[in-house]
Amino acid sequence: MRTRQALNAGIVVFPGSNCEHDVALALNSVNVTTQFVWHQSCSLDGLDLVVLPGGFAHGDYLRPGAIARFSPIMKALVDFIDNGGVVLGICNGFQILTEAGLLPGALCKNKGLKFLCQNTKVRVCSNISPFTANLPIGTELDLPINHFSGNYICDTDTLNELESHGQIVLKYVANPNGSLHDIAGITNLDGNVMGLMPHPERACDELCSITDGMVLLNSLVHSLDS
Amino acid sequence: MDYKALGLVDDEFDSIKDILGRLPNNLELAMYGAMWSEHCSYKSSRLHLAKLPTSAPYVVVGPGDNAGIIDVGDGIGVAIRIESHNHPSALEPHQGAATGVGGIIRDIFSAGARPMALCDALAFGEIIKRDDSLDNVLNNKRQNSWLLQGVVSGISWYGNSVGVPTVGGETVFDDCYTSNPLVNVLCLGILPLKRLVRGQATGDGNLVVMLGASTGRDGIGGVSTLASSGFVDDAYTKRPSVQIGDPYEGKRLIEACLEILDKNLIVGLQDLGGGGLTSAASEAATKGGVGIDIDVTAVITREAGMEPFEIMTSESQERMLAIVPPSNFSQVEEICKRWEINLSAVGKVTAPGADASPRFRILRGKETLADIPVRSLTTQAPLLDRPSSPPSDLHFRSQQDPAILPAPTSCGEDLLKLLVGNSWIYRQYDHQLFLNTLRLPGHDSALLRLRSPDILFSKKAVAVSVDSNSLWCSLDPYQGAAMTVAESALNVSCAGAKPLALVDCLNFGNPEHEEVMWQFKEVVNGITQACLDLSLVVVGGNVSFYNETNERDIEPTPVVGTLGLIQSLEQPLCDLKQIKGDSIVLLGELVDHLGGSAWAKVIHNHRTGHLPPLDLRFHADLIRLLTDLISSGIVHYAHDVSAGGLGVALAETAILSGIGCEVGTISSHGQLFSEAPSRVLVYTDQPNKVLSAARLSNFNLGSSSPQAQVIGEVDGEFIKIGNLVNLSLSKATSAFNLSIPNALGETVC
Amino acid sequence: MRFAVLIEVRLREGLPDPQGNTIAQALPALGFQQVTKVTVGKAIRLFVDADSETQARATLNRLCLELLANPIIEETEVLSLVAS
Amino acid sequence: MRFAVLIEVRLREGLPDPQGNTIAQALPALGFQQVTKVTVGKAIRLFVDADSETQARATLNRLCLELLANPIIEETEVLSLVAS
Ligand SMILES: Nc1ncnc2c1ncn2[C@@H]1O[C@H](COP(=O)(O)OP(=O)(O)O)[C@@H](O)[C@H]1O
Ligand SMILES: [Mg+2]
Repeated sequence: MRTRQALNAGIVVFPGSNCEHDVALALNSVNVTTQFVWHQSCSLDGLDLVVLPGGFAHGDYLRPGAIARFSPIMKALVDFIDNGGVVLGICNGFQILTEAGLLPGALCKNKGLKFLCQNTKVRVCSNISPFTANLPIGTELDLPINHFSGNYICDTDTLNELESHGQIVLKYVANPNGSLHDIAGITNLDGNVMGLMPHPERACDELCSITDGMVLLNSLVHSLDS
Repeated sequence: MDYKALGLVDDEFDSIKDILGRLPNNLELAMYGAMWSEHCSYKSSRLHLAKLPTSAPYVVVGPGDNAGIIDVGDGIGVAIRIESHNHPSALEPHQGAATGVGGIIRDIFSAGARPMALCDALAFGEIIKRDDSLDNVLNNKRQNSWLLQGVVSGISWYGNSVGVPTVGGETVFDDCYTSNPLVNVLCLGILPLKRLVRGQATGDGNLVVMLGASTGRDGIGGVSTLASSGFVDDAYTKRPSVQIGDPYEGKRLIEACLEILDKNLIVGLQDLGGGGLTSAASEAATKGGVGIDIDVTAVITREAGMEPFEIMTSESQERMLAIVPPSNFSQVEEICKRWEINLSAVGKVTAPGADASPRFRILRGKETLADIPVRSLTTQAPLLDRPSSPPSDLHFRSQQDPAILPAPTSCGEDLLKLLVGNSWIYRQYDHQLFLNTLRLPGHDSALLRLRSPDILFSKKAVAVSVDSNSLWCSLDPYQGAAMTVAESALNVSCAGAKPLALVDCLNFGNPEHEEVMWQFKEVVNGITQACLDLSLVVVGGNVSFYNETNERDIEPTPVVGTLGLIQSLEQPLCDLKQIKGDSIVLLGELVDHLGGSAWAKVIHNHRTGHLPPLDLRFHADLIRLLTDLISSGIVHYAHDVSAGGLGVALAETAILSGIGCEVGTISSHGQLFSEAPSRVLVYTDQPNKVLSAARLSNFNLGSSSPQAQVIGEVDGEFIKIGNLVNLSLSKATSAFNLSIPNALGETVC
Repeated sequence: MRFAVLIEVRLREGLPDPQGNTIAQALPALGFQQVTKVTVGKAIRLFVDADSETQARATLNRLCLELLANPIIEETEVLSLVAS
Repeated sequence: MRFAVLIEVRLREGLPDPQGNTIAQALPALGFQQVTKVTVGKAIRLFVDADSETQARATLNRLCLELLANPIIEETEVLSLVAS
């Protein structure tokens, strides 16, 4: 049994988000307590972790994340990040973070121009940030993807910086969407903001067959704990 | 206004005059035109549908309301409903299919259930046909491909975005659907039974409130002109009938409505579908035994200058009707504001006078524009007993059995052609949202944990499968329909679930054709018989007539969606990962009968013959035996024998598991490809237990041939079946996975 | 001759444009009160080889009807066509 | 004053355009050999209220940069701006 106080995560809900309950279930299963934070609210006080979940904020109209980045909560999010708070953007959350300029680059439509819901294998390429601090480089994880716009793009300078600072955290073993350098997940320079296209919360339950999402979430919880 | 242009016939116009005691005005005519259309009134089918068995102790709401509701215990209800969107999808596949998804989802949450899963049953003309040399084949193939791609992208777009996973379905290719695809969508919902709400208006003075999107000119006349007549080549003139979906509005509507229901703020909730506001309001009033006044000036319109008849019959998407006690209105308003949902109180519930029947009145401010007895639009709509007679070629159809066809030069090559995997389709659907999907698509049925944010601790699960077989039904609609029900129930039990109830979507040609009506009646009788013998009830359905193109009717296509229950997830479940080294046991007979088989149709374009016999009592025993075997953990996996026969069933399991098989017993192409019903492959490491369980059950009664036998084992990297088939698993796997993308000329990324 | 072409594909009048509406509704909160009535369509650029402008336009007509738009819900307009 | 505006949003040059490519690839089989180099962007129509054209263009500039396009991957062009 843990003796410490449980970590407390806020899950930001935009109109059109749909993975918020799934993220809560997964975080609860690694002993993190969760609360939902409506996109109109202005505070993220008292949270150890903030998750922007998957879904279709504002219907993904115009571009995924294009409207969501203007929500009142985003100002609080910037402050939270500036103060070293840890933020995880999953899928649509990743898209929102890039649109808001909190992560570099952009997510374009999949090369095959189709929505893709399938399991993929990703490889851990960096363990500098808290998200994978406890995972050896080269670890392979089975994680589901579920997106139409997961094709990561950035300019060459940005790419070089991402590579040289260890900001590329996860790469696809077999690229499903045309993503530049097989990128599946990156962090910001400080390492406290991560965006990833795969859904770890969909791989946390024996009954649903794959459980490698637990590996990733446990690693995060472990780093936050210590 | 010309009543004929509204789809009304002379007799109907006369009845309207009788009902009103005067000539109807244009608005009233438009309302009758919508409500008395085939689509809204079920006038050709109602008489026959009444035969279906619909009641059982666990049925809380049967057919007739927005969704069927089943009590699965612990205070949990499961809502289920199926609907077709064939005609809009034929014209604009992406938006047509998308709005079909939106529509069925609204049916589910209007009962107070949270939509938890979708299944889509799709049928298209051929895209895979190999002799593409002929121009018309090529043109058809191009059109069919366009329809397939558009329909799948529409379901993917709307379903994924609205946040309801699409967990299963079926996909059929047959030339009878060229230009007239079938798009049937089933939605499942989950609710605490105490949140159940009906689509009914009650309470004199209660407000009639519209929620959601504004009302535009799109979809006007949708039910009377689009869904209630066939296609001829001028289909383009029907353009305004197609609508545009808005999954983002749909998603916010779900959340807002469920929150309103959780706070117990309304007495009735009804979605706006075919027939628009006219249909929603008159049906709600009929169910509640009240009248309704609607003020068209209060309806939020998208365009200026909309006529009252346009407002009353518009089929704009993403709209709901709530019956709200005035004292709760401000609370409802507040919730809607938070979800950015527009709302407007457009009318009031009125109590009928002591002697008078409830009225449906349309007002413009103080001016009365229409005044109609409510029930004349709904329960008193015309009822037809259309003439019917068997098709003149029925006899011919049952002659010429596929037994006369030459044996394959290579059974392996034929098997490859029958392997059509659907991953190209379901990969485009979010099938995992809510973390309830206990197995990925590709199996006989989808298995879902019953859990939602407000029902977190249930141990129950449901399985669901949608199935159809138009070839069977064209040979013998009665038995074909019974076999469809039997297969659907068996699919559900292959996941270990006990089949409880079904919904049916009856897709037929023009009911004014006597042979179509005959097929329809036979199909309803066949479903009825199968339900009685398999202890199933029908809790909802939909009829889609006028599936015809240039006067050619589609083959009769009843789509059956069966729901089964697993009482506790603590029981063992099927697990494909465990089958390595298992014995393969065939439950049911090894038979050599190719009537109605995919082999005859796909390989030889042979569509005649008689169906193999169906023994429904035996089938019920098989289902019981199978669910017992799974729940006691004796078998690791089960897969029923259906399209493509034993050959395809064996190959599919091998492909899905990644392990080959070696099978002895099968000795002829007839045995390999027969689709005789009531057969299942079970995979087990305890074959003797399976055989003795089969022996102990009633299962063997009345037959001399073995009803359970070990036919092979799971091993290796080949699919080996007797002397007939020796295929490398990798070749079979790529044929299976690539059949659709290859036919579409796509490279898989 | 080769023509550089720009074609607009938009929803037919009378049909709702949920994407445009959603953007329009968000604008005030983003500080763009002065912007209204947004609609979103496609802007397609392409080149067409033809002997004359008339011929080019004939090809484009067919192209719009058969491939670029579904006339049931969309209409098209050639916004520019320039010999290049 | 109210201006009717048409804006094109297109992918930056050099970025892959799968939508355009898909159309381009389908063309020959449909008998459109003469059509080439297809690219697909967005055509956004809207109205903007401003005191002058200059002011209108300033608003549009900001709108394009902040909302209508993601400058990392897209560029915009005001194709027409007409006082209405
Ligand atoms: N249109 C579709 N949408 C989603 N899933 C589909 C679709 N078509 C087929 N599938 C998946 O493929 C599985 C197998 O289909 P099928 O071979 O028709 O099964 P069966 O013969 O057991 O009825 C289905 O259970 C479903 O998971
Ligand atoms: Mg099956």
